[in-house]
Amino acid sequence: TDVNILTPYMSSIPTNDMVQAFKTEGEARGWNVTVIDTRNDFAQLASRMEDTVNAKADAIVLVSTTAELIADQVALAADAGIPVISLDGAKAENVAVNVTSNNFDLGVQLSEALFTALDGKGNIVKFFHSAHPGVYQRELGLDATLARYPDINVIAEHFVQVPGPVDNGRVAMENILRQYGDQIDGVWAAFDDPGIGAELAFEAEAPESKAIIMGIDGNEQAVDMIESCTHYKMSLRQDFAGMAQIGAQQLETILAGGTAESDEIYVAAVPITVESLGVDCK
Amino acid sequence: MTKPEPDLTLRADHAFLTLRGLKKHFGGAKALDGADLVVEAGSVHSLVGENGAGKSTLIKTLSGLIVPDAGEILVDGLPVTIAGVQHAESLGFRFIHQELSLVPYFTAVENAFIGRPYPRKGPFIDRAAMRRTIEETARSIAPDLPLDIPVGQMTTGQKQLVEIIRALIGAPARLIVMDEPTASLSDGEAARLHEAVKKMSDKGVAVIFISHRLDEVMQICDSFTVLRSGCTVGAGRIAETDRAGLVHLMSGREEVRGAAQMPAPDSPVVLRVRDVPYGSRGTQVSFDIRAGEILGLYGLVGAGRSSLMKLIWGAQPHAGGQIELDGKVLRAGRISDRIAKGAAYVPEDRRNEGLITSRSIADNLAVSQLPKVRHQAGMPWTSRRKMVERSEAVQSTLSVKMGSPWDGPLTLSGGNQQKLLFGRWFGQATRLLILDEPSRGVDVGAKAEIHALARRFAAQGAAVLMTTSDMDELMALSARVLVLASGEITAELTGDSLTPTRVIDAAFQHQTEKETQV
Amino acid sequence: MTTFVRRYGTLVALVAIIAAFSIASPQAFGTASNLINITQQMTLLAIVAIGATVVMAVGEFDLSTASVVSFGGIFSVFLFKLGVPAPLACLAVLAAAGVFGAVSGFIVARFEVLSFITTLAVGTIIGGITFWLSNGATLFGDIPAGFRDLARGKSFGIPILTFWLIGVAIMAWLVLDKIEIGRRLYAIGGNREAARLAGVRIVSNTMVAFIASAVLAALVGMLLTARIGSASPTGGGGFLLSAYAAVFLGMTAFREGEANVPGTLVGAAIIAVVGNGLTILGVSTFMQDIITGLIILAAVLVRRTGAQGR
Amino acid sequence: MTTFVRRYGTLVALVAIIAAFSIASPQAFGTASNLINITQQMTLLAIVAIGATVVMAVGEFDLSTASVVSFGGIFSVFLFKLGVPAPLACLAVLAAAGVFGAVSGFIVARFEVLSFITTLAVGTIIGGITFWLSNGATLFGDIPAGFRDLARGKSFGIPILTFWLIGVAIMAWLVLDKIEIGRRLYAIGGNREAARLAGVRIVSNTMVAFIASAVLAALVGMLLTARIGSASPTGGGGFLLSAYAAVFLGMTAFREGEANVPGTLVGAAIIAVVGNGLTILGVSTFMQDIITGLIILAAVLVRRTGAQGR
Ligand SMILES: Nc1ncnc2c1ncn2[C@@H]1O[C@H](COP(=O)(O)OP(=O)(O)OP(=O)(O)O)[C@@H](O)[C@H]1O
Ligand SMILES: Nc1ncnc2c1ncn2[C@@H]1O[C@H](COP(=O)(O)OP(=O)(O)OP(=O)(O)O)[C@@H](O)[C@H]1O
Ligand SMILES: O[C@@H]1[C@@H](O)[C@@H](O)CO[C@H]1O
Ligand SMILES: [Mg+2]
Ligand SMILES: [Mg+2]
Repeated sequence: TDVNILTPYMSSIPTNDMVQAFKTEGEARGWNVTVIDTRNDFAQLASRMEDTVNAKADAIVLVSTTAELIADQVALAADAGIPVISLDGAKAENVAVNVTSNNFDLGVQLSEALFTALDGKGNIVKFFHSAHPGVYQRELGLDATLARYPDINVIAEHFVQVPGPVDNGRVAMENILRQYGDQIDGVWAAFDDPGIGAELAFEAEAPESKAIIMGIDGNEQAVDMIESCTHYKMSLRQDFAGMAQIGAQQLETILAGGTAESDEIYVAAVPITVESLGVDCK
Repeated sequence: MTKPEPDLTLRADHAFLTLRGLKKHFGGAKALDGADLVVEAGSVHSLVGENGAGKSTLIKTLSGLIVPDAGEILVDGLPVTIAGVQHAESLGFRFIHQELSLVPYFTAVENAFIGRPYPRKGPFIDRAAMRRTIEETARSIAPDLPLDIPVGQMTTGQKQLVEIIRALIGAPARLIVMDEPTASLSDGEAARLHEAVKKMSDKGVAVIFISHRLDEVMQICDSFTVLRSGCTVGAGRIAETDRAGLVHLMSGREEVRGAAQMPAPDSPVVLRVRDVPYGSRGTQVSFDIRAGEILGLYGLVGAGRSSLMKLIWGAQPHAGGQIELDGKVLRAGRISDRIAKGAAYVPEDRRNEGLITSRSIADNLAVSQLPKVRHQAGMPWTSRRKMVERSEAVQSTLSVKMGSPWDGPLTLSGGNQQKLLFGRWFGQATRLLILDEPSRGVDVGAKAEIHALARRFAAQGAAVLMTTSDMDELMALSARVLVLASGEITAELTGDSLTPTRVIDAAFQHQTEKETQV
Repeated sequence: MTTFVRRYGTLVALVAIIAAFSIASPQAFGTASNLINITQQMTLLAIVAIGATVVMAVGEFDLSTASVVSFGGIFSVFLFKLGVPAPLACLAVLAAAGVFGAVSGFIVARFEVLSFITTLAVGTIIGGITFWLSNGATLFGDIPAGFRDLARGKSFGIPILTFWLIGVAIMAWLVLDKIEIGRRLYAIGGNREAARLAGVRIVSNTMVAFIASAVLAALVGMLLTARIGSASPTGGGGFLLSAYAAVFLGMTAFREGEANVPGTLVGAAIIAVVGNGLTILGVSTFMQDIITGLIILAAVLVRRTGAQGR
Repeated sequence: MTTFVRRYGTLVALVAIIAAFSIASPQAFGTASNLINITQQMTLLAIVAIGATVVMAVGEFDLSTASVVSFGGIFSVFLFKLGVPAPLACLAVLAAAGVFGAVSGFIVARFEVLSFITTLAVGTIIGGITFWLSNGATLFGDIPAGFRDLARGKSFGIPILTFWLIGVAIMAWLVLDKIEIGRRLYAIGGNREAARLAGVRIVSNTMVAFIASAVLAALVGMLLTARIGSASPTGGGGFLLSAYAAVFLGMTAFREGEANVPGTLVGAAIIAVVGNGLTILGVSTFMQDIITGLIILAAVLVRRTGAQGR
């Protein structure tokens, strides 16, 4: 059984984790899993999707992308009778099932945690990347939550450059620190990379600052920072292994002639904090 | 050395350098087809021949740039295979190649040391020592040459001087090969080069001197070799031949020389230049050229002749005054306007300002006259057939030695490249012809053709404005001459007052003034 | 024979690559339908590359290409969301791109600023405008079906996109090789000073080249949006280097050292065929990269073998 | 005065930009500590750009730079994870990069293949190798503290990274401007044919330039990893265009048309200062792009105003 994984974001840590986890799951089931990464290029993603259909793969797994962005090519697969599922994507026509954490909810969860830690008031810096549809949903989650916290202020925001998000976040944070220094109470990072950069900036430029950083992904380096009692206080870990596992199970059912449980399955995210890691930072 | 020896090849055993039976072909074209050359130590040996005869190819075999297909090279009687440029250098050979090859961003000093061992202070280049080394040579060859500006900002003549200086400095040479070193020098600079050549040969250095200026060949060379179609057709001592003899050996024909003519007194003014500010001091120039007249511009290297011609051509906008062609005002800085009104221009630096070397010969000939090679008038489609016809017309009128019109211009010899620049204006009703060093590097035969051509244009009622560094050419074509010095017109000579001496005096006038002031 | 390989080496390489993949995968790669599909897959890249070819004919680079592709997609969807009818929106997009190209061309030719830095700066500005129009987000929805049909579906069994490629390629080839302006552009690219002294107008002709490049890039932005049904503010990012790769591959293909339309098509085809073939063979991403790089090197070197050493 | 502006225009532009930001934000921008910090922020970009300067001195491009930066980071962490001691690992990384550079330089000079396509192909291959080493993932952990100290902390109040910049810049400046090899490289870049006629060895000298560029890019990859504590297989992607922007800005800065180290530093400084200043002023991303583009245009045009029109 030939299963092709297609993604435009292989170099991002969560995507990569998920791809590797799915590969393991698939190989355990005796599938021949091939991974194709198109490096942020959606035109190529469309082409590679067509090639996969032409090569008569038995199933297609889209990772970290919304199938709507290449709806025609997904339809092509459907016409050829090739099942398509997506991980970390969105519900879409011709996609049998999308297994994901709810990105909007992730955004809300992150915002709530940060604002609560700040006692509902203070100045935050926002790192975002709206070009990525999933990450953009988190931003919308932030906006929705902000509406409920009138005393939280976004005093600075930065659109994170990809590739190179860590260093880009670091340089931006250094510069924002110059302007706002002690006024900064929190950092909201739509994904961990710029949050890590922000922590590096605090370490170098304002180690005494009381600001706290929170992000999403459960990126290893971020977890390490939380564990080391830095400004980094929380990261929401998406359960990528879980998503991969559920995705593989669903696909197995479909390949056996069955149907998916539902067209969208949410996998809950787990907050990683000082407490959950069991370290004492006092 | 009491009895003159007519055939030097017989004395090859005395020679420092002997080339025997060299052959080299490029595709179907035979550039060398059994060429022989014998050069004695300390002699100045002239290599002459028509354009495309194979002179440059021959010397490239000496520099290791070209590997001959057959034949042998003997140095001090021993056969050598010249493996490359550095090998040639280590044999004590120095070269001034025909086409200027300098790095435009480098100064004269920096250019002179490319490929040479640099003087050093510790690990670092010693720029002061570099400058000292070249200053000496520069003083004797070209005292006015600016040594510290990028050569890209120099005139063609100045660049030529840099090439010469470059070949003369450094470790003592055994052989200096000069491929048309004086092509863009005026008589003053050329005379200084001649002295330098003399000094070298006195020191025992052999010189191979390639030139189409036969007068200077007669004047400074000891012996000669004539190439025709890649083959040596004669050699001997200069003292035993004369100009006509050389010309005959080169081409099998006699030389035709015409005389300059004044236009009819009632012929109308074609080009009128009025109060155009010009030169570093912004002095204004005004002059007229009448139909049928060939006005000569003369000056030393860097006097500003080319700049003035470019100004008239519209290559730079002029800040004031007026230029009229046939009574119509020319738009400042608009070349296409001039072409539309029947003006034509031949630049002096064919490699950098003339030829588009990446395009074919046919394209080079069509570029200024694209509407003339349309399939059909009014439609912008270009006809390849018409481009070929145009090339063939130019080829036969100017006797250009070339292969296919779709070859690149660099497959032609230097002189034939020069003819292409003329061909560009074929088929145009020319009213004004601007010629900057029109016969730079062309052989006597072709020079006569070019002169005939210029006269033909004039006879048809065009005005011709010409710059030349070659006094013979000036006298042959122009009955009226403007002399420029440091960007100013210092004399207008015509009739009886137009003699080579007066011209040169006027060209130097400014310099002597400057010197007396100091 | 060697002369033939030297002269048409890159074309020979393309044929060899197609043959090799066809043998390796006769059912999936070597079918008519797959080969036709490749022509559709290469269309967007090839059109961008043709624009780059025109700019390279005048001896310049246009690095704003990627930004203009993104801009083309975003601006069209932006206009659709405002309710502008599709034909009008398309014209507006092309016109705006033309203005960007004209600005770059003017600065390059009139002030003799290096095109590399000029178009990088102009591209940065266009990128900013694109982000501003889209708020940084990927836009979808509100794209009229008629617009989407510009890039999907087939006619007589041939994908619509392939027709675009054929049309643009023929146009560009006629312009560069058959009509006067092409000769002027190549003259400028060959020796700008000589062309100027021969009466070729540098400023206006250079502007034409940059306008062509920008308009084609914007067209690709719209076709991309029509093809995938959405527009991302960074959607054009992948085109820049591959487009120039196609042009440079093509420069070694036919006419030595001159960017030319047939050569660019061969270059784009090599890139597209290799991507398609390796995916069909199921080669992993990193191996695809390594093999692609090696194939490109081989394609340009095959031209060189036998060329005289120095 | 006009001559001064024309001659040092780009430098004047840098000073003007710094002055303007200092007035707009005296407390945050115009402080000694911020200005010192900018030198650290520009270090990585500037070192890559210096490598690009060396390659441009021979008149070529090196588009593999971004891949080599990524490779440098990934390969070093890969070696750390294998337990290779840091100094040895660093040497291995630089040596591997040197080999890549030598291959590019050899192909470019010996077979006269355009550097653009050669380095694009070699860069693609390096990208594949990098993905293979990292499995496509960002590598974290096992990075020795001593290695990390190469790029963090300060000494005498000056960031360590700044010392790297100073060291590399002085070295490169000496090599290009003060010793013989520099003259040879510039001769090749200025007129390759003339250099060849004069007996300059084209192949070996060109290889030296590409090796220098690759080694510096790999060094930046390692410094980046040391600075952020992890390595991503695409981490170098952002450097390519900005590095060349710095070089081209610098080419208009001092010596007309020649890539040169002091000019490149001015170019990199302009890019860094504008980024720093605009972020401090809280200008939104898209406006930052637009303003950055305009400032770069202004910086190159200031050189040109008054230059003779054509
Ligand atoms: N690279 C080349 N490719 C093809 N043909 C060439 C090449 N170089 C020279 N030739 C041909 O070889 C012949 C000899 O050329 P060469 O340059 O040696 O002549 P020349 O005697 O130096 O002429 P001139 O006085 O015009 O400089 C010419 O017919 C020329 O067209
Ligand atoms: N591109 C340039 N940039 C700066 N200065 C120049 C440039 N070209 C020429 N000059 C200077 O302008 C003056 C006049 O140059 P021009 O070319 O008109 O002289 P010329 O009389 O034609 O000399 P030549 O016989 O050497 O060709 C010279 O002093 C020269 O140094
Ligand atoms: O979901 C992840 C995000 O968290 C971010 O890391 C970018 O890639 C996406 O796939
Ligand atoms: Mg010659
Ligand atoms: Mg002159």
